[in-house]
Amino acid sequence: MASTDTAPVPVREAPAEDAPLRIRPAKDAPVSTEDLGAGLDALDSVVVQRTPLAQTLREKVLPPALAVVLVIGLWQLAFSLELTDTYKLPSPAMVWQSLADLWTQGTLFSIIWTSIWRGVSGFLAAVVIGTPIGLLVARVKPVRAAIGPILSGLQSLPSVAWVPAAVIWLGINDSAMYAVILLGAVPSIANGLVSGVDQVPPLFLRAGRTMGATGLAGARHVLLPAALPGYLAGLKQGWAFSWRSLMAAELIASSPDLGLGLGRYLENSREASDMSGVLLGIILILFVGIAIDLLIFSPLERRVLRSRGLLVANR
Amino acid sequence: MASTDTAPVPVREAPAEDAPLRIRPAKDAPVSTEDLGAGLDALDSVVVQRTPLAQTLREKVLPPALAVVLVIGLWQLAFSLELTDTYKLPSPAMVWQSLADLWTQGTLFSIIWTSIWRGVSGFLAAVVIGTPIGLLVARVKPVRAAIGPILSGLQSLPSVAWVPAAVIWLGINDSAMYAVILLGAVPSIANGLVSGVDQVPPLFLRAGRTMGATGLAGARHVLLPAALPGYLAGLKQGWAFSWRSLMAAELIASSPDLGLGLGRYLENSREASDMSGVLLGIILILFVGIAIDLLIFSPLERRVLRSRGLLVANR
Amino acid sequence: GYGSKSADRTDAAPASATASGAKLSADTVKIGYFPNLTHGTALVGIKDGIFQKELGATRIKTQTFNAGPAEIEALNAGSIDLGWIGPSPAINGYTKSNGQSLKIIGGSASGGVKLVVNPDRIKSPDDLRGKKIATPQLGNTQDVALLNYLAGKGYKVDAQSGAGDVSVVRTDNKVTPDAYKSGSIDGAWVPEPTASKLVTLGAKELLDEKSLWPDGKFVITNIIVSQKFLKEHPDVVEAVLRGSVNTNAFIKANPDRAKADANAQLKIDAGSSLDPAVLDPAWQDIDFLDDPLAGTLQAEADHAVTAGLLKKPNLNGIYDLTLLDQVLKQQGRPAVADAGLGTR
Amino acid sequence: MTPALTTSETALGGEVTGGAPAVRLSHVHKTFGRPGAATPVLDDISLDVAPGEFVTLLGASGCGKSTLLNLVAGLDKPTAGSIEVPGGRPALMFQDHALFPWLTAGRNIELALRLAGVPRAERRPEAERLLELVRLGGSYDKRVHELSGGMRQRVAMARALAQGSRVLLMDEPFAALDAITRDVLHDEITRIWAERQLAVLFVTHNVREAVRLAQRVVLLSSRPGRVAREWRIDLPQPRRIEDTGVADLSIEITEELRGEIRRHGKH
Amino acid sequence: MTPALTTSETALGGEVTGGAPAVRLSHVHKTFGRPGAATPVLDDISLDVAPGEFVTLLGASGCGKSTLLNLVAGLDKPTAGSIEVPGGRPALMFQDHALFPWLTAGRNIELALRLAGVPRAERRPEAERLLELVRLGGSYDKRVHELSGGMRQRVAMARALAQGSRVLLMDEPFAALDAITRDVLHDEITRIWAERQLAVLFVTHNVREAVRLAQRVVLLSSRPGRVAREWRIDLPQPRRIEDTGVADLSIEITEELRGEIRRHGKH
Ligand SMILES: Nc1ncnc2c1ncn2[C@@H]1O[C@H](COP(=O)(O)OP(=O)(O)OP(=O)(O)O)[C@@H](O)[C@H]1O
Ligand SMILES: Nc1ncnc2c1ncn2[C@@H]1O[C@H](COP(=O)(O)OP(=O)(O)OP(=O)(O)O)[C@@H](O)[C@H]1O
Ligand SMILES: [Mg+2]
Ligand SMILES: [Mg+2]
Repeated sequence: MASTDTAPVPVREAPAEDAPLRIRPAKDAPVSTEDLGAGLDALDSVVVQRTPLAQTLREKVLPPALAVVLVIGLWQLAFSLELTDTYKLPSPAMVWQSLADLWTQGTLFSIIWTSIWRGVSGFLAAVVIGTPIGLLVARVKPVRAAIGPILSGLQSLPSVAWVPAAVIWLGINDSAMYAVILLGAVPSIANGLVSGVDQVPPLFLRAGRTMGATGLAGARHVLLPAALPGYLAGLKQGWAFSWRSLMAAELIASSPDLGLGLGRYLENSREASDMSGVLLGIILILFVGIAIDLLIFSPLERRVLRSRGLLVANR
Repeated sequence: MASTDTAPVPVREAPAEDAPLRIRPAKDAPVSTEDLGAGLDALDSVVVQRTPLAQTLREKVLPPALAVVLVIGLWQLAFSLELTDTYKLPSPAMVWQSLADLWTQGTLFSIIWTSIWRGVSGFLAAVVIGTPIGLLVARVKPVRAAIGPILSGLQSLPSVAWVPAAVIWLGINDSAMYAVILLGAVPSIANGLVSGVDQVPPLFLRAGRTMGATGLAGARHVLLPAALPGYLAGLKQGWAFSWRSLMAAELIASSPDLGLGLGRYLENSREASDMSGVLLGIILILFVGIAIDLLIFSPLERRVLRSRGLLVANR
Repeated sequence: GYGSKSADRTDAAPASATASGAKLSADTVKIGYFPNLTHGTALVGIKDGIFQKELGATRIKTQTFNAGPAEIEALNAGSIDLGWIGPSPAINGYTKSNGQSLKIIGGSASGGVKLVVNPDRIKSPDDLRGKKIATPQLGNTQDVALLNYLAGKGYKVDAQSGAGDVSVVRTDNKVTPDAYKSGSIDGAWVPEPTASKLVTLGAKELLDEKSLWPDGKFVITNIIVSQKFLKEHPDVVEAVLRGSVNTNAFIKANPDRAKADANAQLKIDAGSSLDPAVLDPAWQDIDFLDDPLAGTLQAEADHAVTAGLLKKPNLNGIYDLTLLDQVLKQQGRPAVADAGLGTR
Repeated sequence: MTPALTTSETALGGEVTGGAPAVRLSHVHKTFGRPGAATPVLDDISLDVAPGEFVTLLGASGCGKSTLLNLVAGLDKPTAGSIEVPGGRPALMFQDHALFPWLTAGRNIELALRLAGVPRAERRPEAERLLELVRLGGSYDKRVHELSGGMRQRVAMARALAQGSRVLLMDEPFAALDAITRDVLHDEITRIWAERQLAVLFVTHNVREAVRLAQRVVLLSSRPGRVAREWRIDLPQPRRIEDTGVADLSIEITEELRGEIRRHGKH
Repeated sequence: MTPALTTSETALGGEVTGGAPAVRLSHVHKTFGRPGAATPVLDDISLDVAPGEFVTLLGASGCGKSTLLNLVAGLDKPTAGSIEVPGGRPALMFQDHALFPWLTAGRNIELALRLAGVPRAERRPEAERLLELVRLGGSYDKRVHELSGGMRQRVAMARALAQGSRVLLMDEPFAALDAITRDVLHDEITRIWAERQLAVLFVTHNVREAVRLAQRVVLLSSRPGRVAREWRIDLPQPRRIEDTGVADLSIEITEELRGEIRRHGKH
């Protein structure tokens, strides 16, 4: 029999660093956060439990709260040490004062809302347009060859470049803003979907085909759900592009018709050399970005990943 | 035996739309590009062949060339039909003239090169910074809770928002530009890596762990390669962010020290209400974006996907 | 062939190339300005080497900006020492830093602001009701002037949002011609050369802001300096001021040559020069003078307060005209007024 | 439970003398790789499966059985030769289960039913009946990653059955099952095959299983894959895997297989 | 080739009376799911594997065999009870091969060698030797997606062997192999086990295979998984799968298994 002439397998000692394994129940093994190595290994228990409130607070709320406190602390410290002039770096209290001003003027929510409304509706439109484009580019070879690179090129074109064209063709109005948002977000969403589709294991597509999921049915039942994690990542980036493009679009002009959005508020503060207004603008934009992520994308992502069994052992 | 009491399986006719299958060799079956359904189904032969030059030309070069010719044709047509005033829409020839001007002035390459150099070096720095951040966020739970949403928030903060801060803190120089690029690209790259890591099948991580690939070795030998397709998609978006942020950064100021980049050229043309200059700027930026995609990201992506067997049946 | 016309680029920077003579207290002076006709003093003075002549071996580093806030930020960051700038960013920069960041040390230009309108839609100031008029930005000099003018004509406008009997659309000067072309605005209260550009697009001048001011003079461009630089290198500042005074004299004496030089410098700084149809009327409309017209600055600030765009600013000490007066005195000219806002 | 009588008069070599076959492979060649470094996998395979015929495919690991099924399912194209499946799209049960991880076990089956045109109201009960059939009643809501290896294979089998095709291709469907569960499923698949008059092409490494189920056993040689031999199994159904007839024939076929594999050396 | 004599004096119930075991599970419970909808999978499993002992694990599909191996490998944590593996990290061969698709077959093995601390120069020849061992010499440069199901399993086995651990956990390693290749690998695994004095915990559905290889066969019940019975196999090595001793014991164990599975109804 052939096997008898194979070379003998050398006996090797197990590497010395192998400490004896001693596995205890999950609850006895808190995740150490102290070093990167341990962190990278950190393994969840597969036991998915309805986590008690205290734990949720400790694990979900505490770290970001700590991060915020840390940043504000450092900022206050830099201010107190007078590292630089007040007009270059206002104190947290001064920024708070700017916020209070907006609050008492009653404009705070309308500023935020104006931008969010535009950003979200522009983003949704971009999803509706970008998804079929992405699907076509991903699956139809000549389309991919023809417009795939153009999509990537468009993505790297700054939104401000579109402003003159948008104004000339559409005027100073909401359509110009939406045009700028779409030109920013559509390529990003389409590209996200393309890369999601590219990563779909061919086995799923083959399985779908043998089940008769071809053409649009295949796209709907197999391709899109299979590409969902990558697509979601693309949507997240697409949202970032929408939001950033919106900020650029809001710089075009402020007019009574358009209302005052966050981007405009930032620009107005900048024009008034009002650093605390500028910082407040940055913080508000950041805040909206974080809120959208926490309220929409993170839960969505967690649901998708968890339902595929990707979440459990992965984090 | 238990099976006898299971319900009988109803006999069903195969659905009527099932045409008889008749499978012929690959070469007899050209891919139809005529309808979406067929396109979505288009299946490559698994036979990977060194494609002859003529075919490469036909499949790779022809479609984008056609797309370009089509766009220019439509543009010229719109111009010829005088759909709008010349100053709103200059003719292709006028844009060509602007290009020729840059050529004869000898500034064309320096303009492009200035931007590419900054964009690429900023992007590389962003990769070096963003990768470990992404790894930490993806794998260390408290870090994820603390800075994950902040990363997403940062990503949706427009680059122009950083410009005042960057200028005040760093002055008008290359560091301010790089700061703006990094703030734009690092979160995007880190987020791309995070979503790539999230999609890694846990089986690979478990296999890695049983082989002793833990901590940094695990990251290097298992996590990063497994997350590579998603990471690459993140890098591509990160490049788009770098490039766009650079364009914003170039608007800060112009000075002989900083050199004239594409963003500045675009802005100058815009300032001068020189529509052909604006269009030329857009086209050049697009051109660079497309070139980077075609020369760097596409081949990289194809290599990664092909080596995993993802490419073949997927397109 | 490639670069065959690049010759005009090499002789484009004589200013920095010919630095010679005695060095002042600083090796270099970093000057900021806009590549814009209202900054004509800087354009011409740099193009013709007039500043360089006064500075001797101290080299000039120039930096151009598109917007006032960016220039103020650069000044605060120490990226420029000295710059040409409009009155409203100067006021903002001064007041928002509680008087610590900058000083106005001289004037540069007056005039060059017009209300131009679409003649099909607006024939007289009475037609403004319900129309859209653009200004460059919320709370800047032209914005305040328009609001003040409209209030004077009895129109009611909410200063913050721009809504009211007349819609005030704040739009970047770069975008204004595009907006006009697309019909998004019916007119604009803008400085040159935007006003002249609009005229080439078919707009008509309805009003020259000069007509609203005593003597037809109001400040449009100042020279500012960072207080730190002023304290450390007064000799350099004085040299620049002398250059500015000489340049203004040169412009007055050779308007056509100066116009051509300014346009040439525009080509260098912004990559393109202005069309004669825009350049000629615009240039003619701007007065280059050394007087910062301090009285008009105060008046503009007061107008802004009236419009509700500014809390009563404390402009005391915004001017430091000692060096300018010294230069003028050397040339046998009278000192300029600081309207009580000078350094005590 | 009576076995369906096959109507095929298949002779050795797979020629059908009367009636249209359910699957016909004529002189199929399949080569992977670039022209320079090509690996021929299948070499001149001609094989017919008659309607209602149960054929099992045996062969060494890596000889090309899965490749053959992929070709019949239309997932790959042959390098030469032609394949005809007049009855329409065959159902294929993959070697790697290929369940969709974004659906639960039950929903995976329902998707197949939906794509086969089953009305919405019937899908859920039908899916539950199929799960019951593979002894997974109650696992409707389980996610794929919550199933054991053998459970996944059984869900995949239920999904293949849900497609209602006339031709059923199965790639080692019972490899991960314990002997007892496998026996049960043998009975079920035999019953369904007879009831629905299916044409089945069934890959296995278990020679007894092949003999237990099939009307015809086809042995593929390896490197390149050719039809090495065929056996008609005339044992009466219902058979049991422990039957002596099954055992005897298995020993004969195993001997042949052993020779086939030995001939090709140690690879 | 002489069989290694095991030093364990394992009695039924898995108690070791002398010497440290290579693997010790004490009262291990494992439950999946949320407290409300919990599925108990393993229930009070106590099992020792002595150094150099070859134990096979039998049980119905879905009874918790893979779960048990995962626990021993440290990939999951038990809900209660403790697991000790004093000899360090065990090598685990997964049921789903788990090869890295971004590496070739050979490189997959080399990665295991590298992580086990083998010097660079020795890796390539060693990987080739291991591929040769699983009858895949010449497949060094093949990508995972270019391998057949059985070939993947064999590469996975080579990778597990490359880790050089003292404890080897194998989850249905030969399920996708034809009988002949399997026989060859039985011989190889027996040889390596004896040579390296490995402790092996081996899951299979093939009762004959279990008896052919093991010194002890452990039968798990299902729902929840408990140790139902154990058999010491005292047949002399080298055994053959066709040996009558093996066959007889297999029939006995299959009977038991059948009873075990029947007891738990049709699920
Ligand atoms: N995509 C591919 N590229 C290159 N070679 C391939 C590819 N797919 C399969 N092969 C090769 O074709 C041969 C047959 O593979 P196939 O999967 O059909 O074997 P099999 O008979 O199903 O084996 P097993 O019983 O192990 O599943 C193998 O040698 C394999 O390496
Ligand atoms: N992650 C999980 N979440 C919930 N249930 C799970 C999970 N993993 C396994 N199970 C359940 O645990 C039981 C045992 O699974 P396991 O994979 O250990 O079975 P097995 O004995 O290996 O079966 P097979 O022989 O089919 O591979 C199954 O009922 C399965 O549904
Ligand atoms: Mg196979
Ligand atoms: Mg298992």
